Amino acid sequence: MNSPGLEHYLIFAALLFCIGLYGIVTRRNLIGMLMSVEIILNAAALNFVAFHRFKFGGDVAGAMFPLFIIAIAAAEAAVALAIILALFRRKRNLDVLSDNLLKN
Amino acid sequence: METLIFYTTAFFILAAAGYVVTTMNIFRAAIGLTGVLAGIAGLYLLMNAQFLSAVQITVYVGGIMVLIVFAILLMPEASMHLRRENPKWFRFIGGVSAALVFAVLAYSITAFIGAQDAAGTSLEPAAASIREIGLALLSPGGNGFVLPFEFVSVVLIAALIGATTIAKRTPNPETKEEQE
Amino acid sequence: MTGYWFLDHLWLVPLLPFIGFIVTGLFLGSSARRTSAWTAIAAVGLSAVCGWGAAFEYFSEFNGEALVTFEFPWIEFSSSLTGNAGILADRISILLVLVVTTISFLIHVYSQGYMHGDRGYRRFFAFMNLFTFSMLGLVLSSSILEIFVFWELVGLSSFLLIGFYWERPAAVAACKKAFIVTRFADLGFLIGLLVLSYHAGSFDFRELNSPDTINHLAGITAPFFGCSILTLSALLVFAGAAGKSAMFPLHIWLPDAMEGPTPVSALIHAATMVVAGVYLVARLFPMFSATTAGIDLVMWTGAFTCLFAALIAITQVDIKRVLAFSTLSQIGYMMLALGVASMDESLGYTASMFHLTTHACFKALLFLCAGSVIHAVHSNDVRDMGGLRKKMPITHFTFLIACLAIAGVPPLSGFFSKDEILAAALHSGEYAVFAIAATAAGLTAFYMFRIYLLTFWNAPQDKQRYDQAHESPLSMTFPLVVLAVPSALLGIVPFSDFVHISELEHHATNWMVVGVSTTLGLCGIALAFLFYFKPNQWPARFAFAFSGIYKLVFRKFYIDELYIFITHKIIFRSISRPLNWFDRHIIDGFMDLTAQSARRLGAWLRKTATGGAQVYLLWSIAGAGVTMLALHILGAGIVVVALSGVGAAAVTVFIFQFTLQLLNKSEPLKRIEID
Amino acid sequence: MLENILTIGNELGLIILALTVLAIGFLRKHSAAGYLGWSVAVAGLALLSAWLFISPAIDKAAFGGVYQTGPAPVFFKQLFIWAALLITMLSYPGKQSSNVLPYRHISEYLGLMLFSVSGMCLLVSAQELVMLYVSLELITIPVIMLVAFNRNDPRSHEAGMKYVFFSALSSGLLLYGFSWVYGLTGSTLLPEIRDIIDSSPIAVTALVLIMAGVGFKLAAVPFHLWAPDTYEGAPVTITAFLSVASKAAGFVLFYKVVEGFFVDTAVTYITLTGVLATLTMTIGNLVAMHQRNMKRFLAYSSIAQAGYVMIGLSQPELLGKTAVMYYLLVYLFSNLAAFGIVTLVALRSGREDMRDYAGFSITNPKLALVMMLSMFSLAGIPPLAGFMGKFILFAAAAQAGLYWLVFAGTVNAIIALYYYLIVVKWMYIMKPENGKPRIGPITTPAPHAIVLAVTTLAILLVGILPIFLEWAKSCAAGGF
Repeated sequence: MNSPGLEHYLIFAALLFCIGLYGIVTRRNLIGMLMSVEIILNAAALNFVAFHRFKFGGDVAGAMFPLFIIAIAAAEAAVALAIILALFRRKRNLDVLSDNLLKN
Repeated sequence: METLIFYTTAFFILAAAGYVVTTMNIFRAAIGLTGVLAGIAGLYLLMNAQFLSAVQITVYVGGIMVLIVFAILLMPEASMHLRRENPKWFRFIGGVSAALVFAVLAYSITAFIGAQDAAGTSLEPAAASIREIGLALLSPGGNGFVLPFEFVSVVLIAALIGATTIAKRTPNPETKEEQE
Repeated sequence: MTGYWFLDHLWLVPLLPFIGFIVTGLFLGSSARRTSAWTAIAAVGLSAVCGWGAAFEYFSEFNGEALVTFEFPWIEFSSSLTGNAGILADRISILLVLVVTTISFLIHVYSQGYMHGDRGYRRFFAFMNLFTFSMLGLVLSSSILEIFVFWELVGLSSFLLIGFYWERPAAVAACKKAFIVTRFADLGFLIGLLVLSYHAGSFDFRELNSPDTINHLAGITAPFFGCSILTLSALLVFAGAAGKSAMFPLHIWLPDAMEGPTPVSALIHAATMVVAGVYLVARLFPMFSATTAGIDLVMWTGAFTCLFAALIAITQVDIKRVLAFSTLSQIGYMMLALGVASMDESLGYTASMFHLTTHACFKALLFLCAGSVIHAVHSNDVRDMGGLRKKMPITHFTFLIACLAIAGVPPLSGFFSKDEILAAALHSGEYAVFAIAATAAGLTAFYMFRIYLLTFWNAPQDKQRYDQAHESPLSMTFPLVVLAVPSALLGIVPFSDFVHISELEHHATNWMVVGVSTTLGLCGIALAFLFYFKPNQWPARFAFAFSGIYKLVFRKFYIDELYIFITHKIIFRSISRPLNWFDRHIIDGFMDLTAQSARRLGAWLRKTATGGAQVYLLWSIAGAGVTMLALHILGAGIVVVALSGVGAAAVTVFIFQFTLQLLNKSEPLKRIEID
Repeated sequence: MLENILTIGNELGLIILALTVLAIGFLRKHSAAGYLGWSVAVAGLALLSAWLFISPAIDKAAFGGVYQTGPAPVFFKQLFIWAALLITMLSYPGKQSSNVLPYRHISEYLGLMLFSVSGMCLLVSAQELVMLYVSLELITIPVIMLVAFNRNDPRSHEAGMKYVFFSALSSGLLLYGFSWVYGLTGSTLLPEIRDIIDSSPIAVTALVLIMAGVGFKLAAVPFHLWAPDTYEGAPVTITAFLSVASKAAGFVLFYKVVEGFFVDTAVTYITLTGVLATLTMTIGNLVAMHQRNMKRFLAYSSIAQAGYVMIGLSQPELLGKTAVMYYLLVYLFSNLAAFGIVTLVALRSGREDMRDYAGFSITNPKLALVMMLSMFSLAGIPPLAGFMGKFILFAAAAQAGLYWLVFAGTVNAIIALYYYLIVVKWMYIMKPENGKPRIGPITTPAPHAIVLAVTTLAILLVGILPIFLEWAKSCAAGGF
């Protein structure tokens, strides 16, 4: 076993990204979908760090990007949860597919 | 040793992520997600990004996860158990799409790494120190991030105001809807 | 600057009706009926005065030169390609200015009486002024881009005027049909314009018609079809011209357009707008004549429409529809004449413009007379008329003059212009075209006298209508009398001295042509007298003997049915419905190709996915994934073929679905009866 | 440092304005607070617009080059501020309380919108990936909440839910694409990336990922599905904001990260944008035909309109850029005129269905005329502004030799004409049931009247006066 290099991290992040994609389309629970989004964002952040660590050590941007991703993920989560809460008050459930008023 | 840690953590994260997207209990999914986030913090440590790792733990696990768990607890009757799942065919198509994306990504990554090796680019293992990050964050120059840093605060204010406005309980939503 | 007042101020000619439109349309209240009518009439009248002044100056001083008397840069695409807007004065634009302003003025006067008591009186005059403005802008345009703008604007005002009686569903269907069919044709024009101006590096007509540009364009091979850029753009531009001039197979809108008020039919759908296509071909004539395919297409389209429409006209019982088909046929003549001309042998060009002018006079006159009759008997159907000559002497007399003119009886105007066309066809050596044109001339005489006799002679068919019929007021009969003068006498004007594109050799009068056309015309008239002068059994017997052909002709060769068959039976069943289904279900839900039957699939889809956010997300992710995969594995070329194939199929399917909707909404076919 | 701050004065001004409006909101107890906040927003936006006009539009960098202003950015900033100004005026807090617009929280509503506009202005000037990402979220997050803002309408929350998940997914895809761009080039500065990036397989993958992210913003097929639902559920003024300002921001983003990065992979780039444009306009048009809810109808119409604009994207020369910018200007006015009418009607009568417009021309002849003009402009009838916009787009495509794209565009323009005429038909031709129009005479408040007058004038004049095209062209020449 050689020590983990760039390609290991990249493939791992790609896997994580795809699990997130799978989650967002299969979870019917709104909070579950939100969690899948977080997984996708983490995969992207991991990519940045890996590139920074293994390829562009001199450039600080790779280490910086994840910070911003985390900050904005917090804002996004707060907003999403507020909407989910408001929606829950009306429907009394968190099923994404139930009681759709907007269609066709 | 590093290799072993990497594979263990990676396996753990993938398992936890898989659990997050498949379990029928939303609370357990939240715990799984905590595991994923913590595991990624571990990977950051492994890549010498200590500051990021700390931020990941404090903000993500300590902040966002708590928010999510609060939300779950606020809506208990509907969220603990997911009675309904998407039908099999739907999950199947979702899986196929995700697998498709992964296949393309894997192919591209292989090509990318291959090209790197062929070009003989040496991979310089290095990482920015906390000091470098801190300086860059507040530097107004070409390599600085002070502008986005300040604007993130605007995003947070906007999110705060909006979220409170929306999530605020209306005096009596039911009667209001009936009046319409 | 030419130093001549009217030519320098030629921009006044379109501007005055525009001011009239603004004043009547926006500033006058709907109660100001009289004021609005007189404002509109005054605007067009002044414009006519300016037009005549300019014509006098032009033909006496500048015969032949193309003058741009007013110009400003409008759109700058690049430093080398700038679209100017300007006023172009040359032989044909001045000619058309005369025709448009004069006839428009007379029709405005006529409408003042005809539309009396109509609810939308002011609106009518506002739209008529708008149309006159657009049409004058069209003929005076100095660049192809400018002409396109006015081209669409006349389409828009025609749309508004056909749908003037918007309470009537038939009028609404007709105006939409007209608008959309011509827009379809304009698609060709627009693409042609883009191709042409991009390669020629100019929008200006003087540039486009210069021999250098034409040679340059002829030398470039188009990226597809293997023809030259010149041919390609000529064909595309002709598509637009054919749409506006209602050439086969884009003619379907014109007969329906008769739903508009009769003065509108006279002005727009007989005298002016429908000849815009002819005008456009004439405007770009040097370009067209340099490409064999283009000029042949013009010729054969014209010849076919000429005969085809004349045949249909024989069977129609609605007086306005007969005139509409007659218009189609006569415009076919003009196209045909342009088609047989060339830069060396340009008799056809002159003949075409000559026929355009005489036709504008006598066809406007025919429509106005028809309007006068309709006004009197409150019906469009010739079977409700008969014997009206005593009741309406002025209308009768002017209608007779117009009929004689269109039938080509010497020495009326139509005789001269039609003979010139026939002579041009014969000279060019296109004997088949000559034969078609001559046949159509005979048919024209027949169907015109058929409605003339049925309307004014024969026995009164409807006692009640006959009794209440009366001659129209002076405001309506005055334009009739005025128009009758040029209809009768215009042939005497030495037209070819004024309008020609290259020097004409003076041929000796071709007595053979004169003989053939006069004989055929007189035969047609005689036949009409035999059938329709008095009530008799001839038509019925004739129709009985040839019932198959008669029916075929009566139903306009089943063209509409053919469209319906193709669109409804084939396209709708097998393509449109699935498309509709696609819209409703797939976009919103998700398709499973493995489902056993459509019914089960439908029920199942309803259960699983309706308006679900996740279905949308899934669709998007799958789309992105497939695109990535395709780009990597197949390469960009195949993706473009595959995806644009899908897109093209969708567009094609839509066009047919759309045609179907048009046809479903247009008026059903009239009763099959024998008059 | 002071100079840096002055350079970003436009964004700062917007943020200060937003905070002021929000602060006025704390005085909610006073009945005039809503009016005050509204007036401050209108005045502030007008001032900012005027300031943009008088400040010279020259290339100017700040913060070491991560922020860049110049003619093209100023053009777009002006566009965003005009859109915000017109939409703020349409959101005038009328006397009666309405359940269509969230007037009880007008300050929050306006404040969030101003935040979003500041994000758009920042986006135009951003020259760095992190800043691009932050400004993108600054645009999106306030809009998400504005979409879900109407607590009285359950559709509003659902629309917000759909929008939040789509934008989250889109920013996820975009970020992942960005990470690859970073991995390929080692830089986050756009000019550097432009120089370095190549056309390796991973670049193609990144192109698709980024294009997917941008496609969400543009509502391009197949990433358009959120748009109709969100547009229908959102408060009607926010629908206008989404379809005009947010979409224009999407085009800016496209120029920055898709055209800017991948234009060298020429075949792939032109293929993808061309095909996407064709699909977008075709599907938008085909589905729009069947819509009877005005907001949903305008949603599909704006999907189709975005498709037309994408024709201009597939021509990476100056004319293509000019065409896009000019069309966005034209589209701003044409679409806002239509939305002005729909807002007014929804506000005063609560009606959104197209069938309710039967007899509209009898009860409100002037409004019907404005609506008809805007429909004709959107359909591209000369000499209205919409025609000139389309013409230049098609001319751009023809110049690049993309005749199939011109053909697709013109065919679609005819399809579009058909369904825009349907609206005209309902207003002018259809007779209302029972002979009584559902929408009674509407009194137009002064701010609405001004918006309608301005947009109508623009529809009539932008196509005819050469100055607007000149302006778009001179700005396009500057680049981003």
